[in-house]
Amino acid sequence: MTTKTTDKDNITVRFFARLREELGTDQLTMPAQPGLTTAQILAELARRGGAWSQLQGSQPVMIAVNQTMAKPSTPVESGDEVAFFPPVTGG
Amino acid sequence: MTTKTTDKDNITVRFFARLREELGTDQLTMPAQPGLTTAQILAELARRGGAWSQLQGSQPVMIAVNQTMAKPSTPVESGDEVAFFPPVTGG
Amino acid sequence: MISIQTADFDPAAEYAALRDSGAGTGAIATFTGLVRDSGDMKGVTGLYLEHYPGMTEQVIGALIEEASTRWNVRKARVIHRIGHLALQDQIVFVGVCSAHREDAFAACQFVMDALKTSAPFWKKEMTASGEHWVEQKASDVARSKTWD
Amino acid sequence: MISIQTADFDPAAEYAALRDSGAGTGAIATFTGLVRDSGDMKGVTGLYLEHYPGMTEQVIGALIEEASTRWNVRKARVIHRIGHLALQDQIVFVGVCSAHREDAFAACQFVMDALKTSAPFWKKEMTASGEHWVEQKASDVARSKTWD
Repeated sequence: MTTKTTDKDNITVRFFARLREELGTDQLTMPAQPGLTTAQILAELARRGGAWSQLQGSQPVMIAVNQTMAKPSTPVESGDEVAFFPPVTGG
Repeated sequence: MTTKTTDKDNITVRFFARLREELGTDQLTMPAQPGLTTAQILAELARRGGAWSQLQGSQPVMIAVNQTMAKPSTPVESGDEVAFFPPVTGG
Repeated sequence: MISIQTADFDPAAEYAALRDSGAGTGAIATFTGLVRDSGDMKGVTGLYLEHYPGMTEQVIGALIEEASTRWNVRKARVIHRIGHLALQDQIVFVGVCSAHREDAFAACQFVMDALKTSAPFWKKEMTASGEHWVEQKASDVARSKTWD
Repeated sequence: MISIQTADFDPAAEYAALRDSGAGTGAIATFTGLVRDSGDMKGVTGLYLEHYPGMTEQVIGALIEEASTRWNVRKARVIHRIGHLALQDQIVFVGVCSAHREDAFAACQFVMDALKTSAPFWKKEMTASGEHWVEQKASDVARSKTWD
Protein backbone atom coordinates (compact mmCIF):
# COMPACT_ATOMS: atom_id res chain seq x y z
CA MET A 1 0.00 0.00 0.00
CA THR A 2 3.00 2.35 0.46
CA THR A 3 3.69 4.35 -2.66
CA LYS A 4 7.00 5.99 -1.78
CA THR A 5 8.26 8.81 -3.90
CA THR A 6 11.68 8.72 -2.24
CA ASP A 7 15.22 8.25 -3.42
CA LYS A 8 17.43 5.89 -1.49
CA ASP A 9 20.06 8.20 0.02
CA ASN A 10 17.79 11.03 1.00
CA ILE A 11 14.71 11.67 3.07
CA THR A 12 11.64 12.87 1.22
CA VAL A 13 9.62 15.48 3.10
CA ARG A 14 6.03 16.15 2.02
CA PHE A 15 3.58 18.89 3.00
CA PHE A 16 -0.18 18.96 2.70
CA ALA A 17 -3.11 21.37 2.76
CA ARG A 18 -2.53 24.74 4.44
CA LEU A 19 1.15 23.93 5.10
CA ARG A 20 1.69 22.99 1.45
CA GLU A 21 0.10 26.27 0.35
CA GLU A 22 1.87 28.50 2.87
CA LEU A 23 5.31 26.94 2.33
CA GLY A 24 4.78 27.07 -1.41
CA THR A 25 6.01 23.51 -1.91
CA ASP A 26 4.57 20.04 -1.66
CA GLN A 27 7.83 18.10 -1.45
CA LEU A 28 11.58 18.45 -0.83
CA THR A 29 14.45 16.15 -0.09
CA MET A 30 17.01 16.31 2.71
CA PRO A 31 20.16 14.31 3.30
CA ALA A 32 19.85 11.52 5.85
CA GLN A 33 21.95 11.79 9.04
CA PRO A 34 22.56 9.25 11.79
CA GLY A 35 20.12 9.60 14.70
CA LEU A 36 17.79 11.99 12.87
CA THR A 37 14.27 12.47 14.24
CA THR A 38 11.18 14.20 12.80
CA ALA A 39 11.61 16.95 15.44
CA GLN A 40 15.10 17.69 14.12
CA ILE A 41 13.76 17.93 10.57
CA LEU A 42 11.09 20.38 11.74
CA ALA A 43 13.74 22.44 13.56
CA GLU A 44 16.03 22.54 10.55
CA LEU A 45 13.23 23.59 8.20
CA ALA A 46 11.95 26.23 10.67
CA ARG A 47 15.38 27.91 10.53
CA ARG A 48 14.58 28.91 6.95
CA GLY A 49 12.39 31.64 8.48
CA GLY A 50 9.27 33.23 7.02
CA ALA A 51 6.39 30.79 6.55
CA TRP A 52 8.75 27.97 7.56
CA SER A 53 8.88 29.28 11.14
CA GLN A 54 5.38 27.93 11.75
CA LEU A 55 6.81 24.40 11.74
CA GLN A 56 7.94 25.21 15.29
CA GLY A 57 5.18 27.67 16.10
CA SER A 58 2.08 27.46 18.22
CA GLN A 59 -0.08 25.72 15.62
CA PRO A 60 -0.04 21.93 15.86
CA VAL A 61 1.82 20.10 13.08
CA MET A 62 0.95 16.42 12.54
CA ILE A 63 3.72 14.05 11.51
CA ALA A 64 3.73 10.84 9.47
CA VAL A 65 6.72 8.63 8.66
CA ASN A 66 6.25 6.23 5.77
CA GLN A 67 2.53 7.03 5.76
CA THR A 68 1.98 6.09 9.40
CA MET A 69 1.28 8.62 12.16
CA ALA A 70 4.51 9.43 13.99
CA LYS A 71 5.84 11.52 16.88
CA PRO A 72 8.57 14.19 17.21
CA SER A 73 10.86 11.49 18.58
CA THR A 74 10.30 9.08 15.69
CA PRO A 75 13.66 8.23 14.04
CA VAL A 76 14.04 8.87 10.32
CA GLU A 77 16.38 6.97 8.00
CA SER A 78 17.47 7.40 4.41
CA GLY A 79 14.74 6.33 2.01
CA ASP A 80 11.99 7.33 4.46
CA GLU A 81 9.04 9.50 3.51
CA VAL A 82 8.22 12.08 6.17
CA ALA A 83 5.07 14.18 5.97
CA PHE A 84 3.99 17.28 7.89
CA PHE A 85 0.43 18.54 7.83
CA PRO A 86 -2.25 20.38 9.81
CA PRO A 87 -4.75 18.42 11.93
CA VAL A 88 -6.99 16.45 9.57
CA THR A 89 -10.51 17.61 8.72
CA GLY A 90 -12.10 14.95 6.51
CA GLY A 91 -15.47 13.23 6.76
CA MET B 1 -55.00 8.69 15.44
CA THR B 2 -57.18 6.58 17.79
CA THR B 3 -59.38 4.24 15.81
CA LYS B 4 -61.65 2.93 18.52
CA THR B 5 -63.72 -0.15 17.85
CA THR B 6 -65.75 0.30 21.04
CA ASP B 7 -69.36 0.80 21.83
CA LYS B 8 -70.30 3.56 24.21
CA ASP B 9 -71.57 1.68 27.26
CA ASN B 10 -68.99 -1.07 27.30
CA ILE B 11 -65.26 -1.54 27.49
CA THR B 12 -63.59 -3.20 24.53
CA VAL B 13 -60.78 -5.59 25.44
CA ARG B 14 -58.29 -6.61 22.77
CA PHE B 15 -55.58 -9.27 22.72
CA PHE B 16 -52.53 -9.58 20.48
CA ALA B 17 -49.93 -12.12 19.36
CA ARG B 18 -49.37 -15.13 21.65
CA LEU B 19 -52.16 -14.03 24.01
CA ARG B 20 -54.60 -13.70 21.12
CA GLU B 21 -53.72 -17.17 19.90
CA GLU B 22 -53.80 -18.88 23.30
CA LEU B 23 -57.05 -17.23 24.41
CA GLY B 24 -58.60 -17.99 21.02
CA THR B 25 -60.04 -14.49 20.71
CA ASP B 26 -58.83 -11.10 19.57
CA GLN B 27 -61.56 -8.98 21.15
CA LEU B 28 -64.38 -9.04 23.70
CA THR B 29 -66.55 -6.48 25.45
CA MET B 30 -67.19 -6.04 29.16
CA PRO B 31 -69.63 -3.79 30.98
CA ALA B 32 -68.12 -0.66 32.51
CA GLN B 33 -68.18 -0.27 36.29
CA PRO B 34 -67.34 2.71 38.47
CA GLY B 35 -63.72 2.69 39.68
CA LEU B 36 -62.63 -0.08 37.32
CA THR B 37 -58.89 -0.54 36.65
CA THR B 38 -56.99 -2.64 34.13
CA ALA B 39 -55.84 -4.90 36.99
CA GLN B 40 -59.46 -5.66 37.86
CA ILE B 41 -60.21 -6.55 34.24
CA LEU B 42 -57.23 -8.92 34.20
CA ALA B 43 -58.42 -10.51 37.47
CA GLU B 44 -61.94 -10.96 36.19
CA LEU B 45 -60.78 -12.53 32.93
CA ALA B 46 -58.28 -14.79 34.74
CA ARG B 47 -61.20 -16.29 36.74
CA ARG B 48 -62.39 -17.91 33.51
CA GLY B 49 -59.62 -20.49 34.05
CA GLY B 50 -57.68 -22.45 31.45
CA ALA B 51 -55.59 -20.28 29.14
CA TRP B 52 -57.17 -17.20 30.77
CA SER B 53 -55.31 -17.90 34.04
CA GLN B 54 -52.08 -16.66 32.45
CA LEU B 55 -53.44 -13.10 32.62
CA GLN B 56 -52.47 -13.26 36.30
CA GLY B 57 -49.61 -15.73 35.91
CA SER B 58 -45.86 -15.35 35.99
CA GLN B 59 -45.47 -14.17 32.40
CA PRO B 60 -45.53 -10.41 31.97
CA VAL B 61 -48.66 -8.92 30.36
CA MET B 62 -48.36 -5.46 28.85
CA ILE B 63 -51.34 -3.12 29.05
CA ALA B 64 -52.58 -0.30 26.83
CA VAL B 65 -55.62 1.93 27.39
CA ASN B 66 -56.85 3.79 24.33
CA GLN B 67 -53.69 2.79 22.48
CA THR B 68 -51.34 4.27 25.06
CA MET B 69 -49.17 2.19 27.39
CA ALA B 70 -50.90 1.87 30.78
CA LYS B 71 -50.39 0.36 34.23
CA PRO B 72 -52.42 -2.07 36.38
CA SER B 73 -53.75 0.95 38.30
CA THR B 74 -54.92 2.82 35.20
CA PRO B 75 -58.65 3.59 35.47
CA VAL B 76 -60.96 2.37 32.69
CA GLU B 77 -64.23 4.00 31.69
CA SER B 78 -67.06 3.04 29.35
CA GLY B 79 -66.06 3.55 25.75
CA ASP B 80 -62.40 2.80 26.48
CA GLU B 81 -60.32 0.35 24.48
CA VAL B 82 -58.10 -1.81 26.70
CA ALA B 83 -55.45 -4.09 25.20
CA PHE B 84 -53.38 -6.88 26.73
CA PHE B 85 -50.34 -8.30 25.00
CA PRO B 86 -46.94 -9.96 25.54
CA PRO B 87 -43.77 -7.82 25.62
CA VAL B 88 -43.22 -6.41 22.15
CA THR B 89 -40.64 -7.86 19.76
CA GLY B 90 -40.60 -5.69 16.64
CA GLY B 91 -37.73 -4.10 14.78
CA MET C 1 -43.30 9.97 8.12
CA ILE C 2 -44.32 6.54 9.33
CA SER C 3 -45.45 3.60 7.22
CA ILE C 4 -46.61 0.21 8.49
CA GLN C 5 -47.00 -2.02 5.48
CA THR C 6 -46.93 -5.57 4.14
CA ALA C 7 -45.15 -4.42 0.96
CA ASP C 8 -41.38 -4.27 0.65
CA PHE C 9 -39.67 -0.87 0.67
CA ASP C 10 -36.85 0.70 -1.33
CA PRO C 11 -34.07 2.18 0.86
CA ALA C 12 -32.71 4.00 -2.21
CA ALA C 13 -35.95 5.95 -2.64
CA GLU C 14 -36.06 6.64 1.10
CA TYR C 15 -32.48 7.90 1.06
CA ALA C 16 -33.25 10.17 -1.90
CA ALA C 17 -36.25 11.62 -0.05
CA LEU C 18 -34.18 12.21 3.10
CA ARG C 19 -31.42 13.86 1.08
CA ASP C 20 -33.94 16.23 -0.50
CA SER C 21 -34.03 18.35 2.64
CA GLY C 22 -32.23 21.58 1.88
CA ALA C 23 -28.67 22.86 2.03
CA GLY C 24 -28.56 22.66 5.83
CA THR C 25 -28.40 18.86 5.79
CA GLY C 26 -24.94 17.54 6.51
CA ALA C 27 -25.60 13.98 7.62
CA ILE C 28 -27.91 11.09 6.84
CA ALA C 29 -27.92 7.96 8.99
CA THR C 30 -29.98 4.93 8.01
CA PHE C 31 -30.65 1.55 9.55
CA THR C 32 -32.24 -1.43 7.86
CA GLY C 33 -33.17 -4.65 9.65
CA LEU C 34 -33.28 -7.93 7.70
CA VAL C 35 -34.71 -11.38 8.43
CA ARG C 36 -31.75 -13.40 9.68
CA ASP C 37 -31.36 -17.18 9.60
CA SER C 38 -30.85 -17.39 13.32
CA GLY C 39 -32.97 -15.54 15.86
CA ASP C 40 -34.28 -17.16 19.08
CA MET C 41 -33.89 -20.46 17.19
CA LYS C 42 -31.42 -21.63 14.54
CA GLY C 43 -32.67 -22.42 11.04
CA VAL C 44 -35.23 -19.63 10.77
CA THR C 45 -36.97 -19.79 7.39
CA GLY C 46 -39.28 -16.81 7.77
CA LEU C 47 -41.15 -14.48 10.09
CA TYR C 48 -44.72 -13.44 10.74
CA LEU C 49 -45.18 -9.94 12.13
CA GLU C 50 -48.33 -8.73 13.88
CA HIS C 51 -48.97 -5.22 15.21
CA TYR C 52 -51.60 -3.07 16.93
CA PRO C 53 -52.89 -0.75 14.19
CA GLY C 54 -53.27 2.82 15.40
CA MET C 55 -51.21 2.39 18.55
CA THR C 56 -48.10 1.50 16.52
CA GLU C 57 -48.23 4.75 14.56
CA GLN C 58 -48.89 6.72 17.75
CA VAL C 59 -45.91 5.20 19.59
CA ILE C 60 -43.48 5.67 16.70
CA GLY C 61 -44.75 9.22 16.13
CA ALA C 62 -43.99 10.01 19.78
CA LEU C 63 -40.50 8.50 19.45
CA ILE C 64 -39.75 10.70 16.42
CA GLU C 65 -41.04 13.73 18.34
CA GLU C 66 -38.85 12.87 21.30
CA ALA C 67 -35.82 12.42 19.01
CA SER C 68 -36.57 15.83 17.48
CA THR C 69 -36.49 17.53 20.87
CA ARG C 70 -33.23 15.82 21.86
CA TRP C 71 -31.29 16.18 18.60
CA ASN C 72 -31.22 18.21 15.41
CA VAL C 73 -33.58 16.22 13.17
CA ARG C 74 -34.45 17.72 9.79
CA LYS C 75 -36.39 14.71 8.55
CA ALA C 76 -37.10 11.26 9.91
CA ARG C 77 -38.57 8.22 8.23
CA VAL C 78 -39.72 4.93 9.73
CA ILE C 79 -41.04 1.95 7.77
CA HIS C 80 -41.98 -1.31 9.44
CA ARG C 81 -43.29 -4.32 7.61
CA ILE C 82 -45.96 -6.68 8.91
CA GLY C 83 -47.29 -10.07 7.77
CA HIS C 84 -45.23 -12.89 6.32
CA LEU C 85 -41.57 -12.24 5.55
CA ALA C 86 -38.99 -14.55 3.99
CA LEU C 87 -35.34 -15.01 4.91
CA GLN C 88 -33.22 -11.91 4.02
CA ASP C 89 -36.34 -9.78 3.52
CA GLN C 90 -36.18 -6.20 4.77
CA ILE C 91 -38.17 -5.72 8.01
CA VAL C 92 -37.57 -2.20 9.20
CA PHE C 93 -36.05 1.06 7.97
CA VAL C 94 -35.13 4.07 10.10
CA GLY C 95 -33.57 7.07 8.38
CA VAL C 96 -32.68 10.46 9.85
CA CYS C 97 -31.20 13.52 8.21
CA SER C 98 -29.65 16.23 10.31
CA ALA C 99 -27.26 19.15 10.16
CA HIS C 100 -24.77 17.15 12.23
CA ARG C 101 -23.28 13.67 12.21
CA GLU C 102 -23.70 12.90 15.93
CA ASP C 103 -27.36 13.94 15.83
CA ALA C 104 -28.14 11.78 12.80
CA PHE C 105 -26.52 8.72 14.40
CA ALA C 106 -28.07 9.29 17.84
CA ALA C 107 -31.60 9.99 16.60
CA CYS C 108 -31.53 7.01 14.23
CA GLN C 109 -30.27 4.61 16.88
CA PHE C 110 -32.59 5.99 19.56
CA VAL C 111 -35.70 5.53 17.39
CA MET C 112 -34.59 2.01 16.45
CA ASP C 113 -33.75 0.99 20.03
CA ALA C 114 -36.90 2.48 21.51
CA LEU C 115 -39.11 1.04 18.77
CA LYS C 116 -37.91 -2.45 19.68
CA THR C 117 -39.15 -2.19 23.25
CA SER C 118 -42.14 0.13 22.97
CA ALA C 119 -43.83 -0.20 19.57
CA PRO C 120 -46.54 -2.90 19.57
CA PHE C 121 -45.10 -5.38 17.09
CA TRP C 122 -44.80 -9.11 17.70
CA LYS C 123 -42.62 -11.49 15.74
CA LYS C 124 -43.21 -15.17 15.17
CA GLU C 125 -40.31 -17.22 13.82
CA MET C 126 -40.88 -20.05 11.37
CA THR C 127 -38.41 -22.92 11.49
CA ALA C 128 -38.29 -26.46 10.04
CA SER C 129 -39.41 -27.74 13.46
CA GLY C 130 -42.37 -25.37 13.86
CA GLU C 131 -43.19 -21.79 14.67
CA HIS C 132 -42.93 -19.86 17.92
CA TRP C 133 -43.42 -16.32 19.18
CA VAL C 134 -40.14 -14.51 19.77
CA GLU C 135 -39.36 -13.57 23.39
CA GLN C 136 -38.36 -10.01 24.25
CA LYS C 137 -34.61 -9.83 24.89
CA ALA C 138 -33.22 -8.43 28.13
CA SER C 139 -30.40 -6.92 26.02
CA ASP C 140 -32.94 -4.92 23.99
CA VAL C 141 -34.60 -3.62 27.15
CA ALA C 142 -31.19 -2.69 28.60
CA ARG C 143 -30.14 -1.03 25.34
CA SER C 144 -33.35 1.01 25.26
CA LYS C 145 -32.83 2.18 28.86
CA THR C 146 -29.44 3.68 27.92
CA TRP C 147 -31.38 6.54 26.27
CA ASP C 148 -33.35 7.43 29.45
CA MET D 1 -13.56 -2.02 0.57
CA ILE D 2 -12.21 1.53 0.45
CA SER D 3 -12.50 4.04 -2.39
CA ILE D 4 -11.03 7.53 -2.51
CA GLN D 5 -12.41 9.21 -5.59
CA THR D 6 -13.35 12.47 -7.24
CA ALA D 7 -16.50 10.91 -8.75
CA ASP D 8 -19.85 10.88 -6.97
CA PHE D 9 -21.12 7.61 -5.49
CA ASP D 10 -24.48 5.86 -5.38
CA PRO D 11 -25.58 4.90 -1.85
CA ALA D 12 -28.28 2.66 -3.37
CA ALA D 13 -25.68 0.51 -5.14
CA GLU D 14 -23.56 0.45 -1.97
CA TYR D 15 -26.55 -0.64 0.12
CA ALA D 16 -27.37 -3.40 -2.38
CA ALA D 17 -23.78 -4.67 -2.22
CA LEU D 18 -23.83 -4.62 1.60
CA ARG D 19 -27.14 -6.47 1.67
CA ASP D 20 -25.76 -9.18 -0.60
CA SER D 21 -23.91 -10.75 2.33
CA GLY D 22 -25.70 -13.98 3.19
CA ALA D 23 -28.57 -15.04 5.43
CA GLY D 24 -26.66 -14.21 8.61
CA THR D 25 -26.97 -10.47 8.02
CA GLY D 26 -29.57 -8.87 10.25
CA ALA D 27 -28.60 -5.21 10.22
CA ILE D 28 -27.19 -2.61 7.86
CA ALA D 29 -26.18 0.83 9.13
CA THR D 30 -25.11 3.54 6.72
CA PHE D 31 -23.88 7.09 7.08
CA THR D 32 -23.59 9.69 4.34
CA GLY D 33 -22.02 13.11 4.80
CA LEU D 34 -23.13 16.01 2.59
CA VAL D 35 -21.72 19.48 1.86
CA ARG D 36 -23.64 21.80 4.15
CA ASP D 37 -24.21 25.53 3.65
CA SER D 38 -22.68 26.40 7.00
CA GLY D 39 -19.46 24.91 8.30
CA ASP D 40 -16.74 26.97 10.00
CA MET D 41 -18.25 29.92 8.09
CA LYS D 42 -21.79 30.77 7.00
CA GLY D 43 -22.62 30.88 3.31
CA VAL D 44 -20.46 27.98 2.18
CA THR D 45 -20.79 27.49 -1.58
CA GLY D 46 -18.49 24.51 -2.00
CA LEU D 47 -15.55 22.52 -0.68
CA TYR D 48 -12.14 21.45 -1.89
CA LEU D 49 -10.82 18.21 -0.39
CA GLU D 50 -7.17 17.18 -0.42
CA HIS D 51 -5.74 13.91 0.92
CA TYR D 52 -2.50 11.95 1.31
CA PRO D 53 -2.75 9.15 -1.26
CA GLY D 54 -1.63 5.81 0.11
CA MET D 55 -1.71 6.86 3.76
CA THR D 56 -5.44 7.52 3.59
CA GLU D 57 -6.21 4.00 2.42
CA GLN D 58 -3.85 2.56 5.04
CA VAL D 59 -5.47 4.50 7.91
CA ILE D 60 -9.04 3.65 6.88
CA GLY D 61 -8.10 0.00 6.31
CA ALA D 62 -6.75 -0.13 9.86
CA LEU D 63 -9.96 1.45 11.20
CA ILE D 64 -12.08 -1.18 9.46
CA GLU D 65 -9.83 -3.92 10.85
CA GLU D 66 -10.15 -2.47 14.35
CA ALA D 67 -13.93 -2.28 13.98
CA SER D 68 -13.96 -5.92 12.88
CA THR D 69 -12.14 -7.03 16.02
CA ARG D 70 -14.46 -5.03 18.29
CA TRP D 71 -17.82 -5.84 16.69
CA ASN D 72 -19.49 -8.35 14.39
CA VAL D 73 -18.78 -6.88 10.95
CA ARG D 74 -19.78 -8.97 7.93
CA LYS D 75 -18.93 -6.30 5.36
CA ALA D 76 -17.78 -2.70 5.56
CA ARG D 77 -17.57 -0.06 2.88
CA VAL D 78 -15.98 3.40 2.96
CA ILE D 79 -16.04 5.93 0.15
CA HIS D 80 -14.53 9.40 0.50
CA ARG D 81 -14.53 11.98 -2.21
CA ILE D 82 -11.71 14.42 -2.95
CA GLY D 83 -11.36 17.49 -5.15
CA HIS D 84 -14.01 20.12 -5.72
CA LEU D 85 -17.51 19.53 -4.30
CA ALA D 86 -20.62 21.66 -4.61
CA LEU D 87 -23.24 22.44 -1.98
CA GLN D 88 -25.32 19.34 -1.09
CA ASP D 89 -22.86 17.01 -2.80
CA GLN D 90 -22.14 13.70 -1.10
CA ILE D 91 -18.71 13.68 0.60
CA VAL D 92 -18.41 10.42 2.50
CA PHE D 93 -20.18 7.07 2.81
CA VAL D 94 -19.68 4.50 5.56
CA GLY D 95 -21.78 1.32 5.47
CA VAL D 96 -21.58 -1.73 7.72
CA CYS D 97 -23.55 -4.94 7.66
CA SER D 98 -23.62 -7.18 10.67
CA ALA D 99 -25.59 -9.97 12.29
CA HIS D 100 -26.67 -7.53 15.00
CA ARG D 101 -28.12 -4.03 15.22
CA GLU D 102 -25.82 -2.68 17.95
CA ASP D 103 -22.73 -3.90 16.10
CA ALA D 104 -23.79 -2.32 12.81
CA PHE D 105 -24.45 1.04 14.49
CA ALA D 106 -21.28 0.98 16.62
CA ALA D 107 -18.92 -0.10 13.83
CA CYS D 108 -20.39 2.45 11.40
CA GLN D 109 -20.17 5.32 13.88
CA PHE D 110 -16.71 4.31 15.10
CA VAL D 111 -15.26 4.26 11.57
CA MET D 112 -16.87 7.60 10.80
CA ASP D 113 -15.74 9.26 14.06
CA ALA D 114 -12.20 7.88 13.86
CA LEU D 115 -11.87 8.75 10.17
CA LYS D 116 -12.58 12.39 10.98
CA THR D 117 -9.62 12.67 13.34
CA SER D 118 -7.12 10.21 11.90
CA ALA D 119 -7.53 9.90 8.11
CA PRO D 120 -5.36 12.44 6.23
CA PHE D 121 -8.03 14.55 4.52
CA TRP D 122 -8.16 18.34 4.58
CA LYS D 123 -11.15 20.44 3.71
CA LYS D 124 -11.16 23.94 2.32
CA GLU D 125 -14.42 25.90 2.42
CA MET D 126 -15.39 28.24 -0.39
CA THR D 127 -17.56 31.21 0.55
CA ALA D 128 -18.61 34.43 -1.16
CA SER D 129 -15.92 36.23 0.89
CA GLY D 130 -13.10 33.83 0.03
CA GLU D 131 -11.77 30.40 0.86
CA HIS D 132 -10.17 29.05 4.01
CA TRP D 133 -8.90 25.75 5.38
CA VAL D 134 -11.28 24.21 7.89
CA GLU D 135 -9.97 23.91 11.47
CA GLN D 136 -10.17 20.60 13.29
CA LYS D 137 -12.97 20.67 15.84
CA ALA D 138 -12.36 19.90 19.50
CA SER D 139 -15.78 18.18 19.51
CA ASP D 140 -14.62 15.77 16.80
CA VAL D 141 -11.48 14.94 18.75
CA ALA D 142 -13.53 14.41 21.93
CA ARG D 143 -16.07 12.30 20.05
CA SER D 144 -13.30 10.12 18.61
CA LYS D 145 -11.78 9.60 22.07
CA THR D 146 -15.06 8.11 23.35
CA TRP D 147 -14.13 4.94 21.41
CA ASP D 148 -10.73 4.49 23.16
